[in-house]
Amino acid sequence: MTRLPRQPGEVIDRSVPLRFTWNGKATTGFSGDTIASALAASDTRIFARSMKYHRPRGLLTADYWDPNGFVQVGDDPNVRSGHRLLEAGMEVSAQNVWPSLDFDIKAANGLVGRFLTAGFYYKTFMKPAKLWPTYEKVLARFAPGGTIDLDSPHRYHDKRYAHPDVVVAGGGPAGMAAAIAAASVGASVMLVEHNHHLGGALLWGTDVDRATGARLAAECMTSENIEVLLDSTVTGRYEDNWVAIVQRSHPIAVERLIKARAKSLVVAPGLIERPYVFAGNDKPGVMLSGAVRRLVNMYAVQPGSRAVVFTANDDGDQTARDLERVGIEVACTVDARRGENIVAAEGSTKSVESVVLGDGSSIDADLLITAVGWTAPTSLLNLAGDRPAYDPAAARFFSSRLPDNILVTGGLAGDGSLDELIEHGSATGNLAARRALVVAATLQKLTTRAAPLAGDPGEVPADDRAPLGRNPHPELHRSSTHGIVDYSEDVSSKDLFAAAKEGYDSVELIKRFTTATMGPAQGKLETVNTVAVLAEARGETIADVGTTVWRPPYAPITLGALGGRIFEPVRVSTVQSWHEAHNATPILAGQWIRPEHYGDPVGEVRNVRSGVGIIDVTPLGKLDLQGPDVPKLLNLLYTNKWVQLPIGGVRYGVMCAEDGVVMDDGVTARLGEQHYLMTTTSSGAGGVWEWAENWLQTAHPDWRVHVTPVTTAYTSINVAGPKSRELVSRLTDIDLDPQAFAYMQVRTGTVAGIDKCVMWRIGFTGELSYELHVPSGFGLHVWDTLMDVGADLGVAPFGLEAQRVMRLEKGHFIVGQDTDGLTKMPSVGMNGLIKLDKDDFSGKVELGLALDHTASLALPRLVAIQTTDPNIVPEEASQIVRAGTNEILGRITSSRMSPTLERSICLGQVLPEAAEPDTILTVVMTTGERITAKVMQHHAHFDPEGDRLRV
Amino acid sequence: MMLVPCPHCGPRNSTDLHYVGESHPRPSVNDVTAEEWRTYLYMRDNPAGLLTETWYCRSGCRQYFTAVRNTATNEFVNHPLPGNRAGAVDPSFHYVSESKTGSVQPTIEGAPS
Amino acid sequence: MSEPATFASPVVSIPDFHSGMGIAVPTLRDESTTTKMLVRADNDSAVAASLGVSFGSAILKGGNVLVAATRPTEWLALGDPASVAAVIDQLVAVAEESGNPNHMSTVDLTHGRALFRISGAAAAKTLEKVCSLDWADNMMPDGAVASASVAKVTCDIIRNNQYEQTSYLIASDRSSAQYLFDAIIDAGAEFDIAVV
Amino acid sequence: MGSIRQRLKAAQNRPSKPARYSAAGLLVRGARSQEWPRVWRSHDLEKSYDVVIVGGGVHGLACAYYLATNHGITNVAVLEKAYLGSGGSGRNTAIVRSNYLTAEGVAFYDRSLSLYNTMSSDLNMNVMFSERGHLTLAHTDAALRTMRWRAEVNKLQNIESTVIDPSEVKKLAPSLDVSPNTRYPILGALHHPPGGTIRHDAVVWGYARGADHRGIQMHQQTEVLDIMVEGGDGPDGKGPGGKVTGVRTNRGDISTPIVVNCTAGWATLISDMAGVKLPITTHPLQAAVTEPVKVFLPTVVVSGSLHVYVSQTDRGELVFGASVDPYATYSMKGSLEFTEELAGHVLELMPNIGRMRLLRQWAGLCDMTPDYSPVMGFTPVEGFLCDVGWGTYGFKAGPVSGEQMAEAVATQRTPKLIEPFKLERFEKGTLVGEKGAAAVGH
Repeated sequence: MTRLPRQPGEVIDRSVPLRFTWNGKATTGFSGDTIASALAASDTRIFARSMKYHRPRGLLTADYWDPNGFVQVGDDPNVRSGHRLLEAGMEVSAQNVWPSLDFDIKAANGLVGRFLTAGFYYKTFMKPAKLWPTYEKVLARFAPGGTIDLDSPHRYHDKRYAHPDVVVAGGGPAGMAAAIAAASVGASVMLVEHNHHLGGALLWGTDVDRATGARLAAECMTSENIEVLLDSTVTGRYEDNWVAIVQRSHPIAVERLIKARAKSLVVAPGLIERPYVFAGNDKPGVMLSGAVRRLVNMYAVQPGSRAVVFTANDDGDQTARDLERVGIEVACTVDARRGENIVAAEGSTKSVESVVLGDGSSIDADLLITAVGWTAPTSLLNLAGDRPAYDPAAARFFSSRLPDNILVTGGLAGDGSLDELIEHGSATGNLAARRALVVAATLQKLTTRAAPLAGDPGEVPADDRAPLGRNPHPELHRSSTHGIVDYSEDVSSKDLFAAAKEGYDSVELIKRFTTATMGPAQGKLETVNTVAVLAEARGETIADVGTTVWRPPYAPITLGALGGRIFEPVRVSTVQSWHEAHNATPILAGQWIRPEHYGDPVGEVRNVRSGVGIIDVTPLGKLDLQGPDVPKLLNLLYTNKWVQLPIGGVRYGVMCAEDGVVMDDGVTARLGEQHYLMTTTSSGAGGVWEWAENWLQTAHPDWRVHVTPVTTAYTSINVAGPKSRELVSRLTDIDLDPQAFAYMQVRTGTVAGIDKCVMWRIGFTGELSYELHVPSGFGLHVWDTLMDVGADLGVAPFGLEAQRVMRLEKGHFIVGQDTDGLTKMPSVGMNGLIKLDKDDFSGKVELGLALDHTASLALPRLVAIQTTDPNIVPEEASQIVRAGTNEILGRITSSRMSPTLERSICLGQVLPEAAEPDTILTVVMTTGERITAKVMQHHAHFDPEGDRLRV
Repeated sequence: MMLVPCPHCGPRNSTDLHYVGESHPRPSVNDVTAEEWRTYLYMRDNPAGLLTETWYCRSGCRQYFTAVRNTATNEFVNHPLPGNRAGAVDPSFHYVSESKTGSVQPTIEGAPS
Repeated sequence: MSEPATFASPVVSIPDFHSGMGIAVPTLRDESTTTKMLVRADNDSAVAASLGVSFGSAILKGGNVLVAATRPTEWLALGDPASVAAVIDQLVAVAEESGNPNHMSTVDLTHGRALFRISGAAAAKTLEKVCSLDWADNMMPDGAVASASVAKVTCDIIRNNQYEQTSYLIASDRSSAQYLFDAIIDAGAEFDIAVV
Repeated sequence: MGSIRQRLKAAQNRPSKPARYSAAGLLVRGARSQEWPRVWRSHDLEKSYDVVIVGGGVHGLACAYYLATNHGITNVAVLEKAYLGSGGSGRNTAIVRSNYLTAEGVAFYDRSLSLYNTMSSDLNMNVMFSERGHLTLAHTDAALRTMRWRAEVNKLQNIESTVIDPSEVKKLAPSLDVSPNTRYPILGALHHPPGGTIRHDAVVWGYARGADHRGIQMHQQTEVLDIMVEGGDGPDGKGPGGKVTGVRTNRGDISTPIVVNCTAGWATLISDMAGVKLPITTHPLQAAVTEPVKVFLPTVVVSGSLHVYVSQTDRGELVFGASVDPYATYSMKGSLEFTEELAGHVLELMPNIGRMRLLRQWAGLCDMTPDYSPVMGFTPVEGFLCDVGWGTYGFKAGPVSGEQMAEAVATQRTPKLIEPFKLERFEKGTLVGEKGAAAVGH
């Protein structure tokens, strides 16, 4: 093919040549060319090889949907060459060819094609079974598609939300008219056009077509109410008109996803021309009329030198006129409306050389053009629950039922002159806008924060449009010969017949069995012919067979665009900058970034046990509780009793879900007459808040309790160790005398000059400790001050790891680590905290049943465990088995080497039979080695009486 | 994305909310049998039709409310009420979801319609 | 002893970037030092009546305290410490006078929340990249209050125009502030957002 | 009971002569242009069957197949309201594995995996079982602990399952970003070499073909409208204490003493017809597939924290799944947010594949239970059996469920392997501990 003289409708800029490479060879095109048009203009005839038989393939539709037009561009696989605009320096190569496009070894498959019927692989490669993996590797070699470059950088993608009144999908004449009409009644409109120019089929039409298109396009581009999105596609229409739009050309991002809540959606994608099934229909040189008209009129490319035109409609006729206009010989026009037909394209595998007609005659030609009708791309309508119905008179599907917020115009709605299409588009846009304005008013009325609506939203306007007509069109799907139905999947009509005869005779089964319509075009070209061939095989009509369901997206969308800028919030405490400056090793705990340790967790433990350490425990969940009914709420949430907690007191509690499973634990302090501060686990903070609100809002709306999360209102610092009292006393006005401020008490006062600090004496580490809750804006100041004034005491920070070791030394369980999704409260050894004499609490019924003797016997128990060999630390999750067997009796839930005891210590869950103190357990190490260990008397390995806490 | 009619905020994207599940009255914990309790805990109606359910407006007003939704069409059939009270089906409920205005029933493809 | 204590903002680093500072440029300002007092009371209480604003709206009280009804039964009072304290004192008096002081409580969230202000003609365009709310004037008029996810952080958002210019206040949990600040800047880069 | 068993024993066996699938067969038929016989036949609905199976997916068809092959019971109808395999069987992501957390789960799925292993030759249909290994990534210490827990339980039952470190992960799946500085660093993974993928439709067709050859009738486009029950406590004689007498369909009534409910997401609608309450809610599970590219991901990769699983087919497509949708619904419309979350998370794992394009998304319906374990076997209504509550694990369990349910029907006793999954456990409060591993999905 070569470039024609300047064409009146050409979109290329001949003054801007662009150099690129095709399979490594330097080639040139023009600005405005697609990759395909540039290649075609430089005499490229073979673009790809087919998936299964590796037959040479040339352009078929020369647009986005061309099944033969896939190329690799740099590190971008599966680029639609009929759509992607040429850029200077592009490295374009053919895909799915080995060793080269022109000489392809796998094409040998073509010779044995008769044996490789659809689904052949289900019937073979079964024996010997050992060889299947080898067969599988061979099959995988035939995987179509381009190549992913695993070194390719992650590019910047973007997303935005939008709330337009009307989204118009499709910028052809009807779509443009709809957008203009909607905008003119005050609606905000997004006009989304798949291609690079507004105009649709007008772009390759007559002078009048192009002039009309240009006028409408100019109006759209200049309207204040219309946002025109070119090279963009409405890829999906989800519930309540949640419309996904992918914007492929955007200055700041490779692709941008727009999520639009459209009040009305106008669907006007036009029609997609359908191939014809006959022998040789995939030879290079067989093209659809649209491809030829695009190439000739938009890109001034000569698609061949001598053509046969098989036409059933005006588009085919116009194609013949276009060819004649540019001087390409039309050897023969075969008119389906006169009952004429074509039966085969003959020639080499690389090109059409002649065309066999229905009467048996043969005509030499290197170009065979078919114009046999259209597929209605009803994808967006399907997503709204539509089931398109087939109209045999018009030879295509039409929508049958749609919600009010979707309107169809253009070719999807019917046929008509250009004026009639524009008029229908206009009426559709007007109706869409009027309906949208009702929805907008309804939304405004229902939305509390919105401006008050003057008047009533009104009724949804009825559909008052004059419908488009439907032109009669012959039903042309398959000639008397067999040919390719699905080009991407290499499925022929013969395959479909065979599959139907074998029993895969419903549209979904045949699709699954043959993979027809499963390729990159997702049936845009293939579905109707597949259905037609199946109908033929079943001796039924297309309407009987029905169609397959189109699934989103309408056009493929990159993972990058869908992922967008990835929002992954992270949370840090006020002291984080200090931690970073002091080489803390970070650990991610949910959204929080926390210090795991500062280089020497063992040293950190020893420092706390012997002197004083400070840890940033800000992520600890904190809830401010106020009101006269707080004790009622606490009684309901915790299993123990809360009515008599004095002001200044702190109490520990466990929360269970209604099934009795432990869900959280923590301490709650009473700060004032009606004022409490609750702590939760770090990961449980959000859940406990919602849990409390759920009880208050749904079960006890009469209770007067206000719950406010204050987790990060405070920077929380635990000062722990025998010298902690000395350290804290240097910077607070609170009386720390053990008589005045005992274990499990709370005080408020000033710390390091900061007022309104809350301080309580508790001891997760097992040491004398003060937990300071400091208003966050001063958290770093207090931390710095502690480090400064405690320097002589040897104060040092400690991280999460040291805290974990110390809590394990003390035998404190961690919810979610030492318990699991089925651990009921009696398993953790705190039956004393279950108060069944309370009127009600969450989990009461199940805990009552669990405490029943027989039931509780079956529950596993949490016990402290020490290995016989003190130097062996079994990994967490090591299993505990019955000696000499593989029967599981439990597992190690926590384990560490204790720097304090200088031996291995564990917590574990075991069945009751193995839970008695001094039971010798068999622990299976992850290496498989079996060791012994002993169940301990107390959960606490260290200081079981808690003397160190109470000093 | 489904719009959920929050009784306080107005229509919100379903991802703004947390689905709590079917609403069932909690039995009195002091005179319930194990069987009744576990029926409450575990058994579900799971209808393909009207379902009374609890939502929590997590990114919005942070209120729990009780809605009645048709699980076959995802259509909400009344103004949800705060807390655990369920309202009756309200034919005049004027809402923006499309299922109100179209008669689109979900079906599995290939099934008799 | 270390330095005298000053309130530390949760935003500790401001990215280095160029901004055009054009007229339509959105601006982002960290106002986290603002006093933020949360008021809780029943909707039908004397306190609620005295606040004079219900869920979804904000009003200016006492001249310079912005009171936003952020949730049913919840209000956020923003301003300088003395003015906010004055408003709270007045509410406490109303509650006591009503004979039902139990219906009201307050929590100081000055330290618990970060507060950003994003202003300018392109503020809404920036926000629509990180938040699904409809920012149109009729859906989010001046004085409107909403809670919503902003870049996956739940925030209270108040439309609070300044000098007849579009402006929004965004309050988030303090610990997420740096992340959120960065996410908004990234969203606004397309419009040459400026930090002021 | 006695009468049922006698009838089952008297069941007639009607063998037919199937055409064997083989390479030679392909050659001969290819050379002679000869057609293959129908993979299964269609029939008129008969007045009565010994067993009626509701649901023509993997579970229902496997149950039918094993009733015939293992127990000689062939007077069986499988009723399918759409086409065979139209539900979850044809919508899942075709991953199989046995590295579960509980001893019960491991034993059960191990049996399923071994049936899958020999399925191609057992059914004389290549189901393309690709034993490519299965990686479950751990991004947190807690997840790593759960992986180790699973590995240790698995090892005790001789299941190949080990915890591996990031460098070994990288060797098995070079496209994964195992650097420590990501938002969700890969700290390790549970590696399960026997896991893999399979061609789900072929499993459906293979069982259907096998059942057909043995005289079992599959009825497509046949919807169950009601189940007739006599003598029960509930309205119309339904409910506990009752006894199944028949089934009403859109094609007529059938009398039968035994109905097996294999309807996954529709399970409660069918059990309601018999008056049996189930602890099940229906949630969609979505999946998606990309355009093909040359194969680069040789193994199945799952991330529980990121709610995503991915494998690459031999055709080169990436197949993705995630966790079930958050709210109960029977709508299978699918959502955009699913694909957004999915893509975001996949790109966290494999940041270099942003140029790949999502081609198609779809949804199936899952029957979720409170303990992520199924409800199998007998119910308080005599003759009404359930094989439901599969949630997201149904496909993996298809063969063993069919085998065990067939045994339950034939022997009228609960087989040991499914003892833990009885409906009664909810009344007794003895739930199965698979919930502990539930967060890590597939």
